[in-house]
Amino acid sequence: MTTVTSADLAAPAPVPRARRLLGRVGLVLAPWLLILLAWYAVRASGLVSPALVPAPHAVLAKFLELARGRLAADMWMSTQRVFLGVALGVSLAVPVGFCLGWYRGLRGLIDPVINFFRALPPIALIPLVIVYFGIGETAKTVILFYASFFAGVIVMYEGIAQISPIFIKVARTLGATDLEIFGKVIVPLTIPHILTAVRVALGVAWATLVASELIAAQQGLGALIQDASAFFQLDTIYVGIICIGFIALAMDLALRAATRRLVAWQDRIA
Amino acid sequence: MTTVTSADLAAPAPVPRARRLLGRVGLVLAPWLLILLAWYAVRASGLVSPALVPAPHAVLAKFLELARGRLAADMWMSTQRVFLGVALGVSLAVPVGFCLGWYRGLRGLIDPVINFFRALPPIALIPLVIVYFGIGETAKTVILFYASFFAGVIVMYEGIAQISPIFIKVARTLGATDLEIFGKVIVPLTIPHILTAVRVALGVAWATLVASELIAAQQGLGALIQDASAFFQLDTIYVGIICIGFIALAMDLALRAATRRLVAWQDRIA
Amino acid sequence: MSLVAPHPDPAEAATAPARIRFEHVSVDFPTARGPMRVLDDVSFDIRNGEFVSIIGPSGCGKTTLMNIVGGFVQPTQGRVLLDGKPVVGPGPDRGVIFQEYGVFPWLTVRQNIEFGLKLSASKVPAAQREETVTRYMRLMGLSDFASHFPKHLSGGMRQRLAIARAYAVRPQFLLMDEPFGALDAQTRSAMQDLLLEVLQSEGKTVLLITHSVEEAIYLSSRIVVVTARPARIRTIIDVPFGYPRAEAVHEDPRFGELRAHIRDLVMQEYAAQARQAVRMSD
Amino acid sequence: MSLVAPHPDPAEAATAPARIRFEHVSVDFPTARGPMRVLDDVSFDIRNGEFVSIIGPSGCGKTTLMNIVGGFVQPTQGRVLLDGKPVVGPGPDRGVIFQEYGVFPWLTVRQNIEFGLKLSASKVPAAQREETVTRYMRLMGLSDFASHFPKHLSGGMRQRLAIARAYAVRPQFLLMDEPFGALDAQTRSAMQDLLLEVLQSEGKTVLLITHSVEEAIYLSSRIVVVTARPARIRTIIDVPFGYPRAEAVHEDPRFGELRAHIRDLVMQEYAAQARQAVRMSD
Amino acid sequence: RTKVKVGYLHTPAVDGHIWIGQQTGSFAKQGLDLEMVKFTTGLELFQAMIGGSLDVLATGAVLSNFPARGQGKAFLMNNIEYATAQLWVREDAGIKTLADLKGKQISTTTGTTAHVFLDTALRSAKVDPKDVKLVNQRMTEAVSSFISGAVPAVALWVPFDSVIKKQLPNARRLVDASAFFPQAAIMGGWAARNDFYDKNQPVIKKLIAGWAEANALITGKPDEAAEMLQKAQYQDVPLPDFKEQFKASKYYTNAEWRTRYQDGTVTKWLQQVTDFFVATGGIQNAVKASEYFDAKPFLDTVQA
Ligand SMILES: Nc1ncnc2c1ncn2[C@@H]1O[C@H](COP(=O)(O)OP(=O)(O)OP(=O)(O)O)[C@@H](O)[C@H]1O
Ligand SMILES: Nc1ncnc2c1ncn2[C@@H]1O[C@H](COP(=O)(O)OP(=O)(O)OP(=O)(O)O)[C@@H](O)[C@H]1O
Ligand SMILES: [Mg+2]
Ligand SMILES: [Mg+2]
Repeated sequence: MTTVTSADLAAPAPVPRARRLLGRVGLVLAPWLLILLAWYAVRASGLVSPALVPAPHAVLAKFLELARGRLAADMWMSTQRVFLGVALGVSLAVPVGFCLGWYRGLRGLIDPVINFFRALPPIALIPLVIVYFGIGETAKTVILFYASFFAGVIVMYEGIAQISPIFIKVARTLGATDLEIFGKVIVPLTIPHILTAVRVALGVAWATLVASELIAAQQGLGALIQDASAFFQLDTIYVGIICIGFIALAMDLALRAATRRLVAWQDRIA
Repeated sequence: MTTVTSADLAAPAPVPRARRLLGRVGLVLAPWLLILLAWYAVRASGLVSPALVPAPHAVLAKFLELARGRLAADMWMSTQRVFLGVALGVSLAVPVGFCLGWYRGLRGLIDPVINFFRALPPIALIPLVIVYFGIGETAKTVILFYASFFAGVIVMYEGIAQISPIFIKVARTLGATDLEIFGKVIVPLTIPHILTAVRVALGVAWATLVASELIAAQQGLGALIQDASAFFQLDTIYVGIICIGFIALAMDLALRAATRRLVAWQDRIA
Repeated sequence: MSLVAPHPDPAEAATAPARIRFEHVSVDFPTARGPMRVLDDVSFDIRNGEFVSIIGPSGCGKTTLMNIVGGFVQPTQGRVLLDGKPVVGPGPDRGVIFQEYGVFPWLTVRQNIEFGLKLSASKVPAAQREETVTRYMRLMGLSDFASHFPKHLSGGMRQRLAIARAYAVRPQFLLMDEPFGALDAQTRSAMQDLLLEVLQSEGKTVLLITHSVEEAIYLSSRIVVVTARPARIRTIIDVPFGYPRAEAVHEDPRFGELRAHIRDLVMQEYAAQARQAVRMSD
Repeated sequence: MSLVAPHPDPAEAATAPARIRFEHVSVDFPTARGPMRVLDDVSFDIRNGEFVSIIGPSGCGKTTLMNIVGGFVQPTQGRVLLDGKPVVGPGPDRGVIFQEYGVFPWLTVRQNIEFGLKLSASKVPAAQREETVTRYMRLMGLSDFASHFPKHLSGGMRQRLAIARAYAVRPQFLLMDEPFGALDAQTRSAMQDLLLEVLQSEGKTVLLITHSVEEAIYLSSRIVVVTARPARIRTIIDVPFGYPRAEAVHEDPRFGELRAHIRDLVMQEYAAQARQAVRMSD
Repeated sequence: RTKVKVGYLHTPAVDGHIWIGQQTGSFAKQGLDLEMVKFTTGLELFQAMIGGSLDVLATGAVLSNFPARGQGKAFLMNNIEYATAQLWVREDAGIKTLADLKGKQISTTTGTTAHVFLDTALRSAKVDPKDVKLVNQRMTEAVSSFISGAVPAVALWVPFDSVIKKQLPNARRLVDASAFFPQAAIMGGWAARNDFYDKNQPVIKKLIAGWAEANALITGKPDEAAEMLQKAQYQDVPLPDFKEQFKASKYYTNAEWRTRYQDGTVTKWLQQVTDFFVATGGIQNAVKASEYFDAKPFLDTVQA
């Protein structure tokens, strides 16, 4: 049913389409402009040493400079690693979350182990990963996989646990096996949770990227940031951070656009 | 209604209470023993240099040694920081998640900004944090707060968005204001999501601990791990990691025990 | 007042001010195959203290009609006026009992009923709250379940809980969507009598959606029969019994006549809808 | 067969093998104030091809009774035998229509009906699937809504969807919990006739929970009247009409008598439950 | 008593003087109360100082980096990284000379003493640093990679060599920083926040005076100093190991430093490292060592 939330009711009187579009674009840009303004203000205020906060235009200049060089490759490598790590992590988190929610015995057995491991800092794990996986791509993917899996599994488990039993009951009376219940009831019903899990995992994976690229990365935004850190190149660090933010944002938007159809069945408030 | 899941139906024939308890304890311990065994096996196999993987008993010895010294203080400091960071982070994530789910206009405005910032690596933020918050406790808490908030807000937003509109409709017809809907409908209805958010945030915060204690931490498990890294003291690193894991596990268990009552109303499969 | 009278003329009825006025209301819902008309040019008035029932085949648009008055759905065309002002959203003046109950699963029975009374908009003084809740729990036969969560209630008990919650805040308007559908005949008739008592003592304007012709006749002052989807007004029938009303009207010969007449109308509508025969044989 | 006969003796009925047998079934639900008895020593048999209706006041324990046969609730005492074997869990032999429907919100109307047919346990050959789904959509008046999600259906349409889904897999047993409660009188009677046709052509054993005495008489071979909570068997009544059954039985004088008798019984039970008077005046 | 906030990295070469001074009370004697804050990397250390959280700091080779960006004044040298920076190769890697490193992977932590040393070493053998595959890792990871065989060579600083000696007895130390001394030297030392330095010359001098007393002990009685330090701050490291590590860096007496401050040797060495950072780290408009390093307070305080 069409829900009328307060936001709707407070909707402004109709305005021409073009002007509305313009208005919307303006609205989307507004917070970014505000941040940019604040950034300049901080520098201008003299509250912090300008040596510690590069000017936005300096960062932009550095961006343009890097864009002509390594940046594209860095972005590509990092995006690829994050994508792979999250894809693998969530693919495993879904069935594991299901098993945890479904098999009470297994839950008692595995749950503590998961809660133990998911808190371990990726940074602290790097030595172990090097020992077992070397310093190649595998090692970096393993770290991102680790972070994504544990971020995702808890969202999945909680999502699955909250499923209303009626649907399982119905499926049983229609003859569904455990596997069919998983594939045809739990999975579709937890699609929204899977999406949440992916979104959380994406965020966590990007945030873990720098740590993962502590393992001997020649390329990647994390490597870029670290190389720059070693030489105190603040403008490059900012370029790296901002690139991470925008790629993550783009991935998030793409994810939601691609999956909007998947949750069309849900009666939700937003 | 009482749900009978496959796990119930496959329940074993009744056995004496004492033996069952024993069996359960055994079951809970089993995976840990398995991990311990695997650990010894890795060492014994000779596949990796034993220099890179300390023996469990060596780690235990180091633990006992440290326990007589700095360890208690380290654990206490870290726990405190994580607790504070998560408490603040989630406290903010709940109302922000609500606003995102509730006010469509605000969502378009703020959502991209949140998705941008939540991907930024805490490690990369350290310079900024030092600049703005110095090197005291505040700085460390800010990093953990940052990580918790952004991990929590997305879970909250998705949870709130999935609320069935019927409850909001009912509340409106009973005369609830926006604020009352938030406090009396959204919050209780999202308690399960809040718990998920807290659990995710706890995991993320612990995982971010080492990064946060890169900022001039004299005490804390992250500091312990880093100090040990500087001298390649693998056994101490392991002690630190394992302590983090177990404290996180304990916090998780405590959280769930404390809040089990809060979700008693839910008809859920687990 | 004639026994079975299609509503004469909207203009004529408008002499008494309408509390709820439907003005050429149409609703289209978007579907994959383009917009689907659900309500089509519905116009009628409900005056103060009136009890109007809506009867029509399943899926015709009754709930949609009620949702417009409730402020949950906005008409595609036309408008609904509430005391002369267009409806802009839901409000505590209009108590709604939803077809799917909407009891709050996180609150106990007592807390569900108390919910509206504890809001800032509540007109029930705090001192009286406890008494109101206790009384409604008793009236609904829920006293033994005061601290149960809805998941531990039977279907009928949930429905009674939704009724109690709506009554407790004493709204001026009651919008009820098949409120007694999950109750056994006896509980249902007790609930009907209770509703009549509430009307008598609190003076409400009621819009009731029901599938029971008897219920409509027993309770209403007017009955609106709507057509199959898209719902149009087929006819509006005045019920020739006054208030207070007693069980005895069931025995009144006019009751039987009216019932037969309405059944016939509804049957025609149903048949129109079900041109595609509901027969297994073909 | 006597017109209104309490079931003679369980031992006597047992000559034909029971397909569903309740053996001293009791159920207690844990509550804050200790266990609450909901079913109390219920024993009766349902033989092959029988259509048994359960009637009793709201909240007495009917759904619980059905849930035991369905395999969703385990009795505290006693047991339920299905073809001689104790029920250990749900299964596709027993089709269930739940009081709260349980339509799958993530599937369209078509996919909901198709769900059971696509499972590995399905006895409907793939080739026939399409035809079955289309037929049930037509029979339920849902053809125009094939690709709608349940959130866009009216209450009655959701209920019809649940019915179609259960029928489509052709279970041996049908357990129906107020399956027609949200339907208008005409749709309801069409559904009743459809059910009779299904029984005729497929030969099922049915347990129906209903609040409508007419419906129980029109459809059943036996009617079990249960007491107020805790539900005990008040009496079991044989319905004196054979199958196939036609609308005409409504006019049979025995129909009226039976209805009056059952109403009386239920009324007594209701009164017992509602010692706490449902009156506002006090 | 004057409070001074001091940031430091926890290695004997960097914090040795401080702790000995604290223990013998040489700073207290000057009326200084040092508030010690430990850091793990030079980056955070400098940022904390620029941000105003620290007044002065003690660090390693990066002393020539940040001040060259106009942030902080160097005014005091602790030591020379003599044998503390080392290049190790695995025996199975077939690397016999520096020239063999061409095309090989070498792990190190960029921007640190080890990196500066590696750069010097490669250039000395006419190997362009661009011709090796530099693998940037934190030192723990670099050593782990080396031990596990993921990289054939590592440029490290003590005490990480002891791990390798213990675990890979066959690994070879190809060269250490002492080989390039005194043509090139990497120094560790102290820097102060610009405004602090300008406004608190007396405090700076007191710091130097306190430091000089500790330095006298270290150069005069190195064994005693090492034992003191080990007992107070490095219990984790066995005493013999610690002594060896301690001796790996070169400590000048106060008089020796004085000559080198005076004749510009210190400035030259700093400039060499700064040149490295300019080339590798892309510092624009780098400040010359002669500008960011001020020998005057030392020369004023420590008399011949
Ligand atoms: N949000 C929506 N989007 C699309 N179609 C809708 C929506 N809500 C309702 N409908 C359709 O509108 C029609 C009328 O629905 P409504 O719920 O008003 O029927 P109703 O008269 O209340 O039926 P019932 O007696 O079965 O409850 C139905 O065909 C339904 O599928
Ligand atoms: N899981 C449960 N825990 C506790 N009490 C329960 C539970 N399930 C049902 N009950 C209680 O058992 C009683 C019978 O419930 P049941 O759903 O069987 O009633 P019913 O006869 O189907 O009623 P209705 O006609 O209203 O659907 C009710 O009082 C209900 O509160
Ligand atoms: Mg409806
Ligand atoms: Mg029921």
